[in-house]
Amino acid sequence: MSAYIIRRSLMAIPLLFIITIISFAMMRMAPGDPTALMMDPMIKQENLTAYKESYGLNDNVVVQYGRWLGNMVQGNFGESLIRQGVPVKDLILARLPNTLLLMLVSTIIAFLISIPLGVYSATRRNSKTDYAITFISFLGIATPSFWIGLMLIMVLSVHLGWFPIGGVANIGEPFSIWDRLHHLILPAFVLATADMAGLTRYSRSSMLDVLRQDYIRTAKANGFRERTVIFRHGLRNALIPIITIFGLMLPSFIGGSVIIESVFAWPGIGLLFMDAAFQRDYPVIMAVVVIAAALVVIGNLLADILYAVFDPRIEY
Amino acid sequence: MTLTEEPRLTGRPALPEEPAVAPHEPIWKLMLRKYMKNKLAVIGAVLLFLIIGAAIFAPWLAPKDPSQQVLLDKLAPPGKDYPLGADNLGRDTLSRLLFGARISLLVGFASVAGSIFIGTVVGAVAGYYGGKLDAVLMRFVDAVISFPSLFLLITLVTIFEPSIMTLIGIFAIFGWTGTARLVRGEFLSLRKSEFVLAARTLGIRNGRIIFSHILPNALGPIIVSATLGVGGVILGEAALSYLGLGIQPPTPSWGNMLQSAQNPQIMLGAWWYPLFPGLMILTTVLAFNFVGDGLRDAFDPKIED
Amino acid sequence: MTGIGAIHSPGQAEAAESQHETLLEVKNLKMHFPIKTGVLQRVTGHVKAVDGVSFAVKKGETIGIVGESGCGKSTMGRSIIRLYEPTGGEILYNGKDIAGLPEKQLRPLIRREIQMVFQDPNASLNPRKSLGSALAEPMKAHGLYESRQERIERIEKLLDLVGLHRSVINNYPHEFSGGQRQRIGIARALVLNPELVIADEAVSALDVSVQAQIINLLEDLQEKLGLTYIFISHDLSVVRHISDRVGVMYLGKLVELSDKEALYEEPLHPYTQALLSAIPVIKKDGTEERERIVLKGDLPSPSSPPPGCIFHTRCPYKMPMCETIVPEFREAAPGRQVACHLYGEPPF
Amino acid sequence: MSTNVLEVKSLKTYFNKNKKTVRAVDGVEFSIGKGETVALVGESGCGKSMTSLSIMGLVPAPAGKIVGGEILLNGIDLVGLPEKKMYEVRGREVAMIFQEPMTSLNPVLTIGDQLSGVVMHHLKLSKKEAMKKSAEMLEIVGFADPEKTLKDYPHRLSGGMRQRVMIAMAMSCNPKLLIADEPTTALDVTIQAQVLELMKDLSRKFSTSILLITHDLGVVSELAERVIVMYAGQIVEMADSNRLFNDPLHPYTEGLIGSVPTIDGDIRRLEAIPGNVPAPGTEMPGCRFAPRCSRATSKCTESVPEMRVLPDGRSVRCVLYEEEAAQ
Amino acid sequence: TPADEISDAEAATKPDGGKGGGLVLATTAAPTLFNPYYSTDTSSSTIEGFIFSGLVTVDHDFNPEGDLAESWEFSDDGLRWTFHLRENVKWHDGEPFTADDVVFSYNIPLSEDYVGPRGLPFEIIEEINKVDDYTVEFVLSEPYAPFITITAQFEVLPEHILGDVPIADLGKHKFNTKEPVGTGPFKFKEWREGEYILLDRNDDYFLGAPKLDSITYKIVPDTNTAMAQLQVGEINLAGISPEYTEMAEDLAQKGKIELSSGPSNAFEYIGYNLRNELFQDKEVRQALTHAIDKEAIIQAILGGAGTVAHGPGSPANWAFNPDMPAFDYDPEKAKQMLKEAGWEPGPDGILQKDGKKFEFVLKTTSANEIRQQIAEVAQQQWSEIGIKTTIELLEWSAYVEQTSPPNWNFDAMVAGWSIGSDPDPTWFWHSSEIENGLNYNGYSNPKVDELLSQNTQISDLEERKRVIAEADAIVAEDQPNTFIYYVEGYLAKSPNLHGPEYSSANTYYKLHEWYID
Ligand SMILES: Nc1ncnc2c1ncn2[C@@H]1O[C@H](COP(=O)(O)OP(=O)(O)OP(=O)(O)O)[C@@H](O)[C@H]1O
Ligand SMILES: Nc1ncnc2c1ncn2[C@@H]1O[C@H](COP(=O)(O)OP(=O)(O)OP(=O)(O)O)[C@@H](O)[C@H]1O
Ligand SMILES: [Mg+2]
Ligand SMILES: [Mg+2]
Ligand code: NI
Repeated sequence: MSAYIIRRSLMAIPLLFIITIISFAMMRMAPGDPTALMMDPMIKQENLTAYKESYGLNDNVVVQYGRWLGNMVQGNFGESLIRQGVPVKDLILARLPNTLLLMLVSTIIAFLISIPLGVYSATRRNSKTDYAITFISFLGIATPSFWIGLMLIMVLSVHLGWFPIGGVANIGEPFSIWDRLHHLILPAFVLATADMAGLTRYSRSSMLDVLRQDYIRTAKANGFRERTVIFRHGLRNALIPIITIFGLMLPSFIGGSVIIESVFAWPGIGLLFMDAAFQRDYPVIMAVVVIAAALVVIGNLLADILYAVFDPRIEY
Repeated sequence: MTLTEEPRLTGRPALPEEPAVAPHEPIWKLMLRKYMKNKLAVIGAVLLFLIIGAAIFAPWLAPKDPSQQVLLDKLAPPGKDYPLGADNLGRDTLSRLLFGARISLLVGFASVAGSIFIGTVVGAVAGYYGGKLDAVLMRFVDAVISFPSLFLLITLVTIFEPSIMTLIGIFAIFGWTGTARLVRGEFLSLRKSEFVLAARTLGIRNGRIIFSHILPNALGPIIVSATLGVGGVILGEAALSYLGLGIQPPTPSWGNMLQSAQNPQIMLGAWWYPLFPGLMILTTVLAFNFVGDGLRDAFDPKIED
Repeated sequence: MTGIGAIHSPGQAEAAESQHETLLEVKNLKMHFPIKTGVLQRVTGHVKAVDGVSFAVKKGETIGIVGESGCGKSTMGRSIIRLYEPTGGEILYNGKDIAGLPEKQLRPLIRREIQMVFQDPNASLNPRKSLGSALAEPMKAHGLYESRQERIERIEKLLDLVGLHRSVINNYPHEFSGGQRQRIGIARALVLNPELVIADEAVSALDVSVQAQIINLLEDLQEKLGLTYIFISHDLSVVRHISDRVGVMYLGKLVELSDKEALYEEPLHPYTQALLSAIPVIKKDGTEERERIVLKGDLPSPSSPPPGCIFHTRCPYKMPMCETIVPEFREAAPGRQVACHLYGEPPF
Repeated sequence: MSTNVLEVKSLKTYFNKNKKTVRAVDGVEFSIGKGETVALVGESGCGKSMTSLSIMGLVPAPAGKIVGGEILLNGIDLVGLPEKKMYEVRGREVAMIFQEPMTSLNPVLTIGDQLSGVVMHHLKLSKKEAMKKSAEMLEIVGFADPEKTLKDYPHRLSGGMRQRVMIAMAMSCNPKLLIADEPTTALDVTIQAQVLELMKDLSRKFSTSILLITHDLGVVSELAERVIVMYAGQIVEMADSNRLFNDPLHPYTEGLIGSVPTIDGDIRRLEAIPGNVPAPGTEMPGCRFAPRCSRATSKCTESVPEMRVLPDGRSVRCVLYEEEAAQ
Repeated sequence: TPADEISDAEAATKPDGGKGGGLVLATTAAPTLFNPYYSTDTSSSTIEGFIFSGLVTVDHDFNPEGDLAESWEFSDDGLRWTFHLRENVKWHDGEPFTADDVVFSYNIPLSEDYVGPRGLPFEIIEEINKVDDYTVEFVLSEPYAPFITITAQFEVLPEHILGDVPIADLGKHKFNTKEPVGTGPFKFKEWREGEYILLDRNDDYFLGAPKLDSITYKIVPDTNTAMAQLQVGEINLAGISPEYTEMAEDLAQKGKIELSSGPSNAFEYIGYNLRNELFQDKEVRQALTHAIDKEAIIQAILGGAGTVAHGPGSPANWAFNPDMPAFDYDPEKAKQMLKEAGWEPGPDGILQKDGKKFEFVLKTTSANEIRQQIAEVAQQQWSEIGIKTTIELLEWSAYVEQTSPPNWNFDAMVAGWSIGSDPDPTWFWHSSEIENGLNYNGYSNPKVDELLSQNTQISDLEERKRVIAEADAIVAEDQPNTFIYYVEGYLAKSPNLHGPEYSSANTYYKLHEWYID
């Protein structure tokens, strides 16, 4: 098992390498550079050159890449071009916990809601409830998540005032779990919706698949009640492929956080990324992209390990 | 040689001739039959048919010029003059929706066509030849897949101006990986299937095996994923539009129509303005999903009728 | 034939000799599949699916290969028809070694001469190809029967031959029953007029009544077309019925090869004995009671076959030498080869 | 054989598919005595499994449904028994083992979990006692180290071992009837021999009645005392094993036996039955075998022949024997 | 910079009123750092204004008013400025504020090692002398009227903290982001990355302790969120951008907010690239202007929040010239003028001259919805007189790069300028600003050059105003831009917040007197 984990981690290295090259290359294709933003009428031309020089923007591209990669390997993502003097690492460290929290909670929501729904749907196949669940999942797939988010804000926050409009916590108040939850619940739920729909469909078909298996028939023939059959004999088997799906879902999940963070003013790396992208803050963009990809890789690693834990047939 | 007690007649037909069990029915009819059984899929197909038709015939169907502004009719509610209301520049929403359908569907279809093409070629090569080539290609696919695609889309769209062509290109370039994996999987398993082995023992060349034996059998999943992909791209364009990075106005797309209605002032005061593009996106994506589901059934050899 | 082949013209020589000569000779054939494990996916071992098999097939005969699941029967068949690249050994077809030839050179040679009938009548036909196009395709690939009319005639003849109605030429596989599909599989194997047909579990998936039809069909075809069969099956009764000679495989090796009657009357190798005794038979009046040898344990893994005699872990007659010394596969009686230390001293 | 453990009376199990009715089991009637082993043979799709699943009350709903007949287990009709009561019957009174040992065990639960689960469920034992009982059962079915096997997952066991676990599971609550649906079809001959020996032993030891489903006539001959031959959802012949093989009555039985090559005896051309089993849902008047029967007469297609009992106790459904039976 | 919204407010002067409470503001663009010599963005400047003080500040009408300087005087030749500093001022860390701090601060941009954006306004300074602890003297190289409103407004940094830091490293010093220390009414407390900046009351503020307890400067992703938060009271003060005026008025009617408004110091326009042959003819440019219905744009796009513009400047500014030549909406006249200039409709309806079609690309940025809409309207209205335009929307920094030197890669663009606290129009219209400056149009008129060169040398306001007005009128006649409108600015506040009033000069004027009840 540990050999497997090591192998998977090693496999991630060339992966991340390719990722860094792609992201760096993309940045360099960009027209316009960050100094364009500082078009202050009162800037002196020589100051501009010096400014570029101080950030190494005048160097050869390969040199810039090498320098960046070398630093990054040591945990140094460079300094923000916009936020002078602030290490990118600090920016990311300040934001990452928020994103991770959001993703964790919404993953939990997604799984907690969609798996039971899918399982229920599968066991009541072709019933009215099944059709209803199926239709709602399709709706969930087809509705842009930002739209759901905006609507919820309009109705629940602005009109009814039940939830705050954005942010992670009330400013200036002492830390309280309830306050954090209060802020978290809408964005986490909306981020969960898109994948929830797919996940429900997937757990349904996964459960249906399991219910067709011979060992389910065995369990039934042994006189176990339907509930026991489904939960004790079926569920764990049905969960195994769902774990893999989690790994596959992860990129879109992290990608989706950009939108959700924008909608809910959630100060995570998605929002950081959006700002950086608009401002061409290369070091930040590249760091976020690499970290997001690393998150995906780690998520997949976790999924694989979980898979191995859940499925005794897999031996490494 | 077999020893037999009874002398055996030679030259007679081995057994009485048997008629075919089922009367001859082309595959597509069988698939159609399976498809028609999925009611949602039929509804989806009808919807899609209507939407695509509306897009094609937009110039004839649209009551007004979609870019004709009557600033005084800004945000006019649905009524006689404007069946679905007017937007914030006094343009006819219905006409813009019809022309927007062209753009949204064009972006959807074109980028999916591109990504399916790339994905199929890469997946087919990797799956059929296997070995080192497969390993290298799949590592690359892994890398591209590990990028949260929205991050890439945003980065690229901020780099290149978000014209229709660049959007199509970007969606195509980052949408192919799923197809590649899918096709590779299909090829890997089909490559070992007995009918492919049989073709090999008969001396059929690789190219022909790929195109005439494996590909047609892998077509089902490819078409299904393409169908779902179009819906995905339409949603993706809407998401980019939300961030101001989708198809750029004044060219109407459903995404940017929705985006221009984001203003809370409009959302509260002129509900019809965001409603219709939103509905179009929803309906179209829904229809694509239904159709995809039906096609999945139709192509699935396991589901017998 | 090499020496003589130099003297007279090859064409005549081949025709004259093939009447009585060996069509195929397999020498020490090995097919090992690598097992990759560990951090770097290094090859840490091999599944020795076929591990040194030798036998010869004479033109016109049927050689049956039996053995339990996983013993390497299919792998051997597929290696002979060069779906795999064998790890070692020679496959002499009409005297020419085809074991290492690249696909290009195989095409004109064995791709026409050796054909295969597969086990699963559902999986062995392309579901997207009609019967007609499935049968026409190999003709086109080899440039035979060039006009469409010729091809149709050929297909109709084949359909007659395997007992299918001519009207089904445009039907798709899903429109046939299992037995009919297997007939199509056989027809396809015959399109190119092969010499040798390898049937891998060709009747295992069929119902008994249909199985009998197919066995009869195969026998008729052999008689009519002068075919040579390698008939692979785990069903000893079927093999007995159809074969002239029978080889018994265990863990990638042939343990016994013998004329059918001799083998079934008086099996030599302890494994063959156990195998035969294990077969449940229909008892009728007069059927003699047989003693059943029930083997202990399961088949060892082909990735780590036991040292010495591969069968020693389950053998009721195990001797100390069996654990270390590999018994040779040698002639124990006229026309009978066996790999067992019990038959060390010929003549037995 | 004083009492019948099982009596099946004109059982009808139909499937509804696309408004077409498939008569999977169509008026099947037989009984099994205490300690008796009865074999059910026939070609694929003839309704063997559906007969057994009907007894278990596990006909795949909602497509399939028992539409008529009675299944009396020790005199109690299982048809229409509330589901709650059926939970007590399955695994306890009637146990079942299946064809595919590879897939019939739950891959994510240990052997111990699965075995003890059944024991705990029916015998209301504590977990510890259940484990002990499970180990005993494993020992009975021939495991050398039952304690270790209890902790194993199914994938570590070979096919034969798994089938033995299945048997242990089925026998653990000492059922009155064991239904074995093709228990050895997926196994190699040498392993099959082991399993058959085991089943023989166990049925003797526990005097359990066995309904053996198979299409391998050799296995039938080894194990069964009585044989029931099914064709297209109906029983066509029922007789003592010995007599059936020596002197088959129904042309189908005859064809079946003639189709099987034998391991010893003469090598002759196989007497194959021409044609195919009718497609499910095919409706036809008269004898269902008539289209493939070499001895069919016009009478055969007029009406469905009745099941007749011959004076010697054999039963057959064929016009050829109507007179004989009438005597 | 475009769309800079610095404004001025009438102070709420009720010393007896309530006190306490927290002011909550929102921005869509996070600040970068708090050091006026290095930051360029509005958010940073705003917060710098809370933390630091300059020598002078401006009141709601752009009149300079003493801040750290109690008074000042200048020599007759306009070259020597003397500032008398307040004596009771303390830095947030308790250290006293002295002339050394001023000398240190104003020398930063003059240093050889200075790497930052603020060099230019300091170039005219020849030397800075400390006369005594509370008197500083500036010597300029030439008379420069904007010195007092631009240069002297720059905030002063503490020499006792930063004096030893090499100037080259100052831009990245942690003072700027982690521990800024100033003399302003509020003290830096906390910066939560991506969330907010929190400032605490400075009880030792030299004009008296502020009544507000704190200022929270929230960072929100977009204006929609800000508006929603304003609506529910999560923020209590916000400038309203034109798209939202209708909504704001609605909210004001419901009593959720209070709204004040006034002309803002900015104008919006369509600028022509005079390097392009199409636009070299003055009559053509005038015709283009005639074709645009400015009033309709103001009504439809801005909901009326603007005034039709005919030339540069802003009514908010003291130097504004209300009497500039006007080219009113008149498509017929436009057609006529174009015909006279040789442009005739071609077979496809598009104007042609010498086989060349009148078609061009109109660029603007996707970052500004109003400008997008203006572009769409202009496209439509020009098409009615036979001119074909293609709209190209660019992402902000690409837009800036393409339109600015040395690329000037545009035919026409929709843009806006805000003018700054000094009305000097040199930046926009002087031909010396073509090469590297803001004169993107490439506009050049010798008479204008002459007038503009004069204006900064005139110390007398009335005289200066006359010169600027004359220049503006010439520019208006030349129409290098189609000037569209002067922006009307709005400020929304919670009803319980007292003090703020809309001002284009200084929104936070007399901030220490604001309070919440
Ligand atoms: N492509 C392959 N890669 C790795 N191992 C393989 C491959 N094909 C077969 N094997 C292994 O080789 C051994 C022999 O397999 P083979 O299929 O030849 O057996 P068989 O005698 O045909 O069995 P069966 O009766 O089940 O068909 C098995 O252990 C199998 O797992
Ligand atoms: N889920 C189902 N839906 C519809 N028809 C079914 C279903 N399951 C079985 N049948 C029908 O019931 C008939 C009897 O099936 P059954 O499984 O009992 O056959 P069997 O004799 O056990 O065959 P085999 O030897 O292949 O196991 C078949 O003809 C089949 O078409
Ligand atoms: Mg095999
Ligand atoms: Mg069955
Ligand atoms: Ni020769």
